[in-house]
Amino acid sequence: MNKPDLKVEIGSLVMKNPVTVASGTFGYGPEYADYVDLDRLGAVTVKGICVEPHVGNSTPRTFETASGMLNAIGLPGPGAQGFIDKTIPFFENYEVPLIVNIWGRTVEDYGRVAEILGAQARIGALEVNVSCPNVKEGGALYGTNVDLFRTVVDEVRSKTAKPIIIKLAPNVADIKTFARAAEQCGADGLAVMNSYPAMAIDIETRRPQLANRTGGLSGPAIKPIAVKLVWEAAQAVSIPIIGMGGIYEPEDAVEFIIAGAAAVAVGTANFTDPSTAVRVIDGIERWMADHDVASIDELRGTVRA
Amino acid sequence: MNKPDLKVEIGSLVMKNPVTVASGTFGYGPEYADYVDLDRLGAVTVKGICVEPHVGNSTPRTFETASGMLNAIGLPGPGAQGFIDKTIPFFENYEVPLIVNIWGRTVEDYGRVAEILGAQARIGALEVNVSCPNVKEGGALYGTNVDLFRTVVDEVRSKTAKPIIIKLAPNVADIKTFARAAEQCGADGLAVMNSYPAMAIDIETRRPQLANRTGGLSGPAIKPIAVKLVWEAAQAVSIPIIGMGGIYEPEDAVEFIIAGAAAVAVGTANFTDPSTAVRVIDGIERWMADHDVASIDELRGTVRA
Amino acid sequence: MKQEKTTVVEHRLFHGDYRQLTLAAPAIGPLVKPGQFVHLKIPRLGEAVLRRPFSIFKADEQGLAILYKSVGKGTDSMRSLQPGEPVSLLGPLGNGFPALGGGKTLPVLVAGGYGNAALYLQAKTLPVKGVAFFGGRTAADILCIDEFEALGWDVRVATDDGSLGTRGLVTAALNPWLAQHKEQFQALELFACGPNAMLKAVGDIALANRLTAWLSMDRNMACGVGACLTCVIKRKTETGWEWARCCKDGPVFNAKEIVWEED
Amino acid sequence: MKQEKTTVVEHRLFHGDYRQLTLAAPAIGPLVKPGQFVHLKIPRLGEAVLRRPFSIFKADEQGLAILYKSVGKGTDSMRSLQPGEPVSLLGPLGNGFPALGGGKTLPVLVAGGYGNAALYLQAKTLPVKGVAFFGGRTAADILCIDEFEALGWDVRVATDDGSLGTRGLVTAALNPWLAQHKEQFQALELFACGPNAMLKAVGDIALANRLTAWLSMDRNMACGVGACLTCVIKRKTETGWEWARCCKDGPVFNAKEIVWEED
Ligand SMILES: Cc1cc2nc3c(=O)[nH]c(=O)nc-3n(C[C@H](O)[C@H](O)[C@H](O)COP(=O)(O)OP(=O)(O)OC[C@H]3O[C@@H](n4cnc5c(N)ncnc54)[C@H](O)[C@@H]3O)c2cc1C
Ligand SMILES: Cc1cc2nc3c(=O)[nH]c(=O)nc-3n(C[C@H](O)[C@H](O)[C@H](O)COP(=O)(O)OP(=O)(O)OC[C@H]3O[C@@H](n4cnc5c(N)ncnc54)[C@H](O)[C@@H]3O)c2cc1C
Ligand SMILES: Cc1cc2nc3c(=O)[nH]c(=O)nc-3n(C[C@H](O)[C@H](O)[C@H](O)COP(=O)(O)O)c2cc1C
Ligand SMILES: Cc1cc2nc3c(=O)[nH]c(=O)nc-3n(C[C@H](O)[C@H](O)[C@H](O)COP(=O)(O)O)c2cc1C
Ligand code: FES
Ligand code: FES
Repeated sequence: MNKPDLKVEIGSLVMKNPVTVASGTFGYGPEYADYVDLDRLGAVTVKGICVEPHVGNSTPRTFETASGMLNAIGLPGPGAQGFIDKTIPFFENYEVPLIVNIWGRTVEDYGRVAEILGAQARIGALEVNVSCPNVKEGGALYGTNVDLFRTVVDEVRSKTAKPIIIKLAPNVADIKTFARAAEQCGADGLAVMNSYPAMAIDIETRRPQLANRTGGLSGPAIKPIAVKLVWEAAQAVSIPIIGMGGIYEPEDAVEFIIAGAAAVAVGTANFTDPSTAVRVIDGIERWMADHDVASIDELRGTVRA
Repeated sequence: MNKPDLKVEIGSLVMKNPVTVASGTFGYGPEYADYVDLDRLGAVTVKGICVEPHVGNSTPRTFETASGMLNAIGLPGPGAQGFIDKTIPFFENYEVPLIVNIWGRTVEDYGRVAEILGAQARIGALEVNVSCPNVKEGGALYGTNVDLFRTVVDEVRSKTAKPIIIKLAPNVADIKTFARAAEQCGADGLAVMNSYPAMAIDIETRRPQLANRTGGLSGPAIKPIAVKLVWEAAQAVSIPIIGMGGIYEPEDAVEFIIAGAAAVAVGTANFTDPSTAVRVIDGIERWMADHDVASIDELRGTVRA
Repeated sequence: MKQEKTTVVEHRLFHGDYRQLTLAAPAIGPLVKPGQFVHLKIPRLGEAVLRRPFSIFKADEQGLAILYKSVGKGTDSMRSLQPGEPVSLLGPLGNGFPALGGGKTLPVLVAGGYGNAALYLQAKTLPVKGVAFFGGRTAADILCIDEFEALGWDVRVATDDGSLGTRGLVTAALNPWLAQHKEQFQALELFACGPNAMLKAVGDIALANRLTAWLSMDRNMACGVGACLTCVIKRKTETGWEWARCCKDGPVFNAKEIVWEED
Repeated sequence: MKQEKTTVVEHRLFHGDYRQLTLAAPAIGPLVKPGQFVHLKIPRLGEAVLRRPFSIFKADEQGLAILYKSVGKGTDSMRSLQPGEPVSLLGPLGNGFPALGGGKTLPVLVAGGYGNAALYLQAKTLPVKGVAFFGGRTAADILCIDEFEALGWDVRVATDDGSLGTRGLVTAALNPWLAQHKEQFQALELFACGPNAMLKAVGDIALANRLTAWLSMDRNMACGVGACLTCVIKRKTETGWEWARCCKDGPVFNAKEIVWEED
């Protein structure tokens, strides 16, 4: 058969294939440029940015666990203007769409960073992190209280015409409520899931393994949780979902798409093997060809459940 | 130093050491009796029982995942009377305390099974499963809606004087709310955590890997989630907590106790290595001796966080 | 049933895709009955929480041997097992095959895939040797012909591609033979192990002809000892059906007890 | 920096608890600068998502070698690596040691543990050979004395138990020597790698005496390439401090830049 069509659209954002990288696992872009041809990716999603520069948490910031890892980086970053000055120029040399993950301490913060970054032509979409388990302020709360959640999405929506992708918190009893709320508030897409609130303790020192005490669990360990959340969210909304959580192989990505995701993000796997994202893209294309699947739409949400 | 004291009490239930087995991973007791000296255990916790016999889900019922597994057994069982007839006599030959995990489709169900089993002298405590991810009726709902949750705990409490241990659902935004509610309703202890709602899909058939579509994730993969939930719950209540989730080594058990658990349960590890529970008991004792810890109370909740 | 830390004695290619793994298992070996299996913890597969079940091919005072084929991550990583390496086993597990029934004088074995291994001890133990029907895709899939003939069995083979014996499914060899032995049906008793479709076919034939057939079933397992209720199979009761555990109540079931599921 | 699928050429006990792993790495080998490291994916450790960083001991056109010690599950399972096995590497990573500063004529190396390996290429590359101070718990911990002497370095050893050289920390050997060479301080430049406490001591001495000291720091790493911000170290700025990434901006830092944390 002829080449399958891997194109995916999230609002006005056009990805030539459904694979991006998970925010925070790929830096700001340049860090992996030696290892990955960025223009092969459907999009590059960069580390979370807020209005002002932020220092993040003390160390240790990550800890390895069974088939996964904990992270509590705490969203350090150069702030909106710093990002524009340091990173946008780098991307002028590439064609790959740029998704910027944003967060705020207050609802106003979310609006301001969305407004500032939304005005940047080079940025293709904003991914709104309402579910960072690792910052004291706001962070997780916005992701688990549906009223606060709506205020954030409304505020961001009102401040930019760029596609906005809302990154949902996994630690809720019913993710459908949040998925629907985001759609109703005008979100162009959803990202599922963020790392899961977790903890590890050094039994000798009796101190948490992370300076922040708790952190987010990511990697293959959480994949079955992520697949279920994507499957549930996809039944609740019609806007596209970027599925993520432990994707290491093309088959993992296909599983997320069959569950209902329109696109996927490779996160922790970048640390294990920087070539994962490109390997996943090639593997999805091969799998689709082998299975006579002409387009992602034809595959998306086809789980017989 | 002299032998550390491993004794733990949950209401009137006295465990000579803090290690039990997780409900559903150890059958009704006899299945592992060839491999494990049951009287070495702090307690034996058996598979979930409801009032009437129940057939459970179709197959496949389990699926292996990265450092974990999914299960959707669906709580098949002989019913309260069947359990009394078939299993109680077996335990007359042992001294080990018996914890029976109970569940119901309705609030009344919970009350009735508590009443029937609570009247059994051989039973040391009832573990109330308000968080089974795998039964259509009630199940999870009672565990994630705090009002329904209270009605169940109240009902069970009103029907038996036996110690009741409430097994909390992990998929909530704030486990403290449920921990406090259980304590206020007169629970003698908590069990944290149940397996986490999850899913896996066979990409060739596009069918879920479990007949029930979704199931509960257990094993080392979820340990960091469980440790965090135990740590949070322990800060909210003073009643003892049985911590579980991926315990394979004595050090895992010590980590849960330092996080705030009074006792621990070995679950999925029984499948990997039936000798785990006994190995964990011996290891905890050795660790306490090596670290001059005289009692579990002295260790419990000592995390410097 | 015991948990034993065994040691790899020998690990070699056996035939076709199958490898033979021989383990020093002085505790488990002597207890083995035909048709039982062991639950094996695969070393160096840290991310796998579950053991893997394997039929016992041969067993003696010193230990036991299994035949296995790589079909996934566990059996793939088993291929790197080296002599001297420790391997944790649970076993012997399951009910195993029954002895030859009263008045039965002509045992018939039907096997495919690892079923040939699962039936070997039964073939060896049965007081009279009868006819053994082996099926497979192609010649390379047919295991243990020599071993069974050496025990005095009349081995009949069928392969899908006709590369050995009759062309077609094992039933293509079994049915004509049965047709010729109608008068001996009273004396016949079938013992079968192999792919699900083969077992169902044998079961149907047995029922249709009122023959006694013992089928060793294959279900995904977690605990392997009857505790988790993963491996259940529908078994007929007076009133309807009940769940039976393949690992504990089986893996061998009387064909007339089994309620076959669709797919 | 490259990702390369390398092959184990040799794997042997080196000295004391340390093993030497030699890898065929034609892509990475030729690019190596002294003080850089590789990020190694440990084979057959399926449950580990993170690579492990190791300083490059030796490197050439064909590949490179590392020295490692078992301290946990990753380095434990590295011990089973066999010649011919594939090993995925990222490298060469980090900034590495600078060349000898202008006007500096007396390089001084201070090393402990794997630091001896991390400093070897620097010792080889420096245009003039000076004095190398090695510290460790006991004689068995002191690596590469012969290698450094063969390069023309004056090696001074200190061990906590006095089993080799001066009894005490490496500073017990370094301090008196410095006291005798005050007049040459202008010409001195220090390069150090080893346990954190040793690096801090060397850093303090350098600051107190206005000496230039380059310290190769060890921080837990995830990505190893500057992307995840796991390995950050506080670095002085005019206004206060900023986070510097040990994997990318380091691992080698000028002692006067480092803000030492408590504990
Ligand atoms: C009673 C019994 C006896 C068996 N005897 C043999 C034998 O002698 N030789 C042989 O080669 N195989 C035998 N099998 C099948 C063997 O257990 C599977 O091939 C093996 O578990 C596959 O594991 P994997 O990790 O390679 O495959 P994966 O598909 O990666 O395994 C993933 C999960 O599925 C389970 N699984 C996959 N296929 C099967 C299967 N067919 N049966 C049961 N569980 C499965 C695994 O145990 C594991 O939990 C037997 C199975 C049973 C139930
Ligand atoms: C720049 C650099 C160079 C190094 N060079 C060498 C070398 O040449 N030889 C050598 O033996 N060791 C070296 N180390 C230390 C080595 O990386 C650790 O010993 C190793 O990661 C331990 O892994 P593990 O799985 O055995 O230990 P575990 O404690 O089981 O590892 C668990 C986690 O902690 C991390 N970790 C544990 N200890 C360290 C440590 N000291 N530094 C960084 N991460 C750690 C691991 O990477 C892993 O993510 C170096 C470290 C760094 C940062
Ligand atoms: C080190 C690290 C840093 C992360 N930083 C962010 C972040 O800044 N913003 C965000 O929304 N998610 C962040 N995440 C979450 C990931 O984007 C992703 O949602 C999660 O890791 C699950 O995917 P994975 O299992 O493939 O890693 C981070 C994850 C890791 C491991
Ligand atoms: C096969 C299986 C069956 C289970 N059945 C029950 C059950 O009947 N009732 C219950 O409360 N929990 C049940 N659980 C959950 C466990 O008791 C435990 O809470 C969970 O598995 C986490 O512990 P682990 O990671 O050590 O397995 C079951 C778990 C498994 C794996
Ligand atoms: S595998 Fe657990 S009951 Fe059969
Ligand atoms: S390890 Fe990721 S930035 Fe250094």
